[in-house]
Amino acid sequence: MNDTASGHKPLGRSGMAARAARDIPEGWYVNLGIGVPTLIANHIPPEREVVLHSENGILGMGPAPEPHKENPWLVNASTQRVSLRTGASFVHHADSFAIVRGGHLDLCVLGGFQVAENGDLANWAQSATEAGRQIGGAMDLAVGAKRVWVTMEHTTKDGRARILRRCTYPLTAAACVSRVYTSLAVLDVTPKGFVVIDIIPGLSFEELQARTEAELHRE
Amino acid sequence: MNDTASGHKPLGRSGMAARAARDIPEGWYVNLGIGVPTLIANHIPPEREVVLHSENGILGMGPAPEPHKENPWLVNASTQRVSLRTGASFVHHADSFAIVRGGHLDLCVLGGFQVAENGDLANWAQSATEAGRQIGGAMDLAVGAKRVWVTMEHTTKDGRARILRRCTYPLTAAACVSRVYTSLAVLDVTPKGFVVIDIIPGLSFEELQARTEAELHRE
Amino acid sequence: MIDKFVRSMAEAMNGIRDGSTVLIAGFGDVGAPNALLDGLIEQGATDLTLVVNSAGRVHKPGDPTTGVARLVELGRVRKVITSFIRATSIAGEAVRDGRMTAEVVPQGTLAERIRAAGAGVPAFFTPTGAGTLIAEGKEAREYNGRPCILELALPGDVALVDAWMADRWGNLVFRDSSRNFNPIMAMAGQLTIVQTHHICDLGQLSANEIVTPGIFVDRVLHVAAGDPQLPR
Amino acid sequence: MIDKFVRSMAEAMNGIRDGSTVLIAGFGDVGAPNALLDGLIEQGATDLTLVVNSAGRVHKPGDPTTGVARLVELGRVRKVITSFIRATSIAGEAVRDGRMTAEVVPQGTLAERIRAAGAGVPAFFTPTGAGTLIAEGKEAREYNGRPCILELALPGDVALVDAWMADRWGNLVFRDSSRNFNPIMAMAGQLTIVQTHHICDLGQLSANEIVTPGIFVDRVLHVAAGDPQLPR
Repeated sequence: MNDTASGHKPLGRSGMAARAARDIPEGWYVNLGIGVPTLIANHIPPEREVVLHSENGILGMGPAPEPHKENPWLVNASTQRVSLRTGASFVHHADSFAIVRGGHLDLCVLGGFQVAENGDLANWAQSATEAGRQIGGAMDLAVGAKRVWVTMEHTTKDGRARILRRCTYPLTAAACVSRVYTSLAVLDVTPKGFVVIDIIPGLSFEELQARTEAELHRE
Repeated sequence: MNDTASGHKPLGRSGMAARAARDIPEGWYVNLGIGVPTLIANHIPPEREVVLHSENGILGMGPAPEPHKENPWLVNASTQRVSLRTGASFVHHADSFAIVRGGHLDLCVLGGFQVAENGDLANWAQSATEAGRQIGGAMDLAVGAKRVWVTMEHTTKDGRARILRRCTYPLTAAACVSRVYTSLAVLDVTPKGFVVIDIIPGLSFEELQARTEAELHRE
Repeated sequence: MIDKFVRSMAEAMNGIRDGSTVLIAGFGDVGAPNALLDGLIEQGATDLTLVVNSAGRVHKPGDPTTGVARLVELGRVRKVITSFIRATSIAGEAVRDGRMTAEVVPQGTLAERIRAAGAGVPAFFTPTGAGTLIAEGKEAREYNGRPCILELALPGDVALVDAWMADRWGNLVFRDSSRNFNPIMAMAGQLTIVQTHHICDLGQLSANEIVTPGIFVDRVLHVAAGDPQLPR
Repeated sequence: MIDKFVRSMAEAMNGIRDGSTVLIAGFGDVGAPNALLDGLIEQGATDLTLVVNSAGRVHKPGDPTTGVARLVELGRVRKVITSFIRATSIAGEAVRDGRMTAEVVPQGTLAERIRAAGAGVPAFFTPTGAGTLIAEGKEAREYNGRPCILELALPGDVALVDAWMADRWGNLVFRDSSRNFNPIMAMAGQLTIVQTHHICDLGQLSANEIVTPGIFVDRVLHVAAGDPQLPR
């Protein structure tokens, strides 16, 4: 993961998750999407009461269960076995999405393919004609939560930008993202575009801009 | 209540309720409206399992409680204290009306001011400009239940017809009634209009027609 | 630590503004947040729109006026949205005399509009009310051969809720038929305030039995409200 | 005496017709009516439209094909309505090869459309999907400054449901996160068929704990289905 040219070390999946977890305060109701967002749960200290929501009707999800305490009837939105926090509750799927769509979540964190400077998000398909379509609950979450954060690699594996002036992939939702946690930086989506609020050590603003299609602004 | 001119005895409130109760088979889910319909419950034998629904979120209502078994937290749609049958359940108000509006009730029985030969029902106001408006759940029930029966006096106290070609009062719902139990007869609403399926003893078809504005048909 | 319990009625009512739309749960006296209504009367917010299943019971002369009727009597209510209002009630008289307006809504449409607000559905079609006075001014459309009308979500700035038991996360259960409008109004309130008859430790309510999850609840006040009363 | 228990799979499946729309509950394997799906495969109805949260898991060569994938493999499925279908799944391949069509729907819209069918709401507006491929061909309208699209109710001729415990009235409770689509699909099925892990006497489920009242249930089959499996 070392970017030897500039001497900085991009955050890995766990590093991005940990960085995002720092910014989630006690008392928030939060949905963590599939992938890196799911890892965020591991970085929220147990004593900080953050109530995790899962699309399949759980409020108050806990961490992965200890091996001898697995409950096959209790899975998260990725169908991984999970545990419950004290205070948890179950609802059915329509009520679960009433929570999402009714604006009751303080935050959802989603994975992303692309984010545009107007907050547009693309995270479910790379073209309009893909045979598989894996929308899941992303469109509902992107539209419904009070805040939408995205965690993703700052660029694609072959170095193309994901932080864009306009998304080129099919949208998940328009103008929904408020913040992006990438492997290189934390960016706020503002009326003037992307504002850089954090860069990993060893990387300059200019070096970050060079890896970004959209124009970046200083805080 | 004796109609001395023709020697017949109109059914009273309890008589109408008993007559309607006869026609409700085991296994039906039924909502009984305020007034005479509520009395129907007293005429369904306890061993016949009819599941009574109440708008405020009860399925499986039982009869009025014995005096020492009253539960102040358990009332019917008229806010009278009731009991529960074994097997009863509670739902919230939106789910209760999902039951009504989603077509899940086999039957609702409503009181009526007027019923027209096309099945139109008027049962909530006598003019469009009344100060009070007491709709309650009647419009939902009239539209949503699989069958709508009406129990009412055959004529008004001053002898005006209630079984009409067209309703003159504001409608509760259009073309919703399938059967009417009056103090004098049982009428089915059919594509050709009202069909008489039962008359109280001592009253002829012609005498019934004389008390009815709409044209009556023999079975 | 999440703690939604408030220690006083003043704290429960804090910040309710003039002009608010207030959702008031209950069916008759069962599940009605009467203590919170007393608190709202005391708190002073005015120019209110009240959403309540029944806005006007008959008022017997000599009985103290309480709840919705009292707010109406005090001139604090601009409008009621309700399924039931009697001409002879205090609310009915206020409407007749032009001191207040009333929007009368079929009870199922009322419940569905409230639930829609909580669920993020801004508008929906329903056959209820089509072809009646209720349809006046509303968009009409046929589905499956049945005439339908368009109804709008009905959110509240404030929801007043009565629970049987609550924990510090605001998880709620209701007793018997007191459930009625409480869960859906809790969903639809921007600020949902709960009076609860009993409190319990977190975890005492099982995950499967909780009816209203705390996510819908902002404040919980423990009150000794007693049993619901029958109408006189 | 009301008795919704059926004694055989044949009785449970009786009358399901070719061309039916079948709602299939479950999220992954949790709350999935797998025994009833086996029964449907055996029963033979074809030209089906399946409504199921996830239509296509990856299929490992050598594993037996079951459930939705098996129905697809047998050519019995005309269309799936789903929130999730993988290109590399048996269902995904059937779509690619033109043997089946797929309508892919946001998961919350899917749930809300099913609930709407059960609640008698023929259509509703939602902001989910506005401005995306999902909005193509749909009526659009703004509410509160947000673009919305019109979505239609999604009823089933048949709903296949998995319950934890049931009584002879068809009252149901669910275990933990197996609740998911089961209660709303029970509401939306014209013929709702339940497999239950346990049965109990009427009255053993308390009125306050019942999640799905029997009014939404037509048939209940007691099966020894075992615990849900993790995906391989």
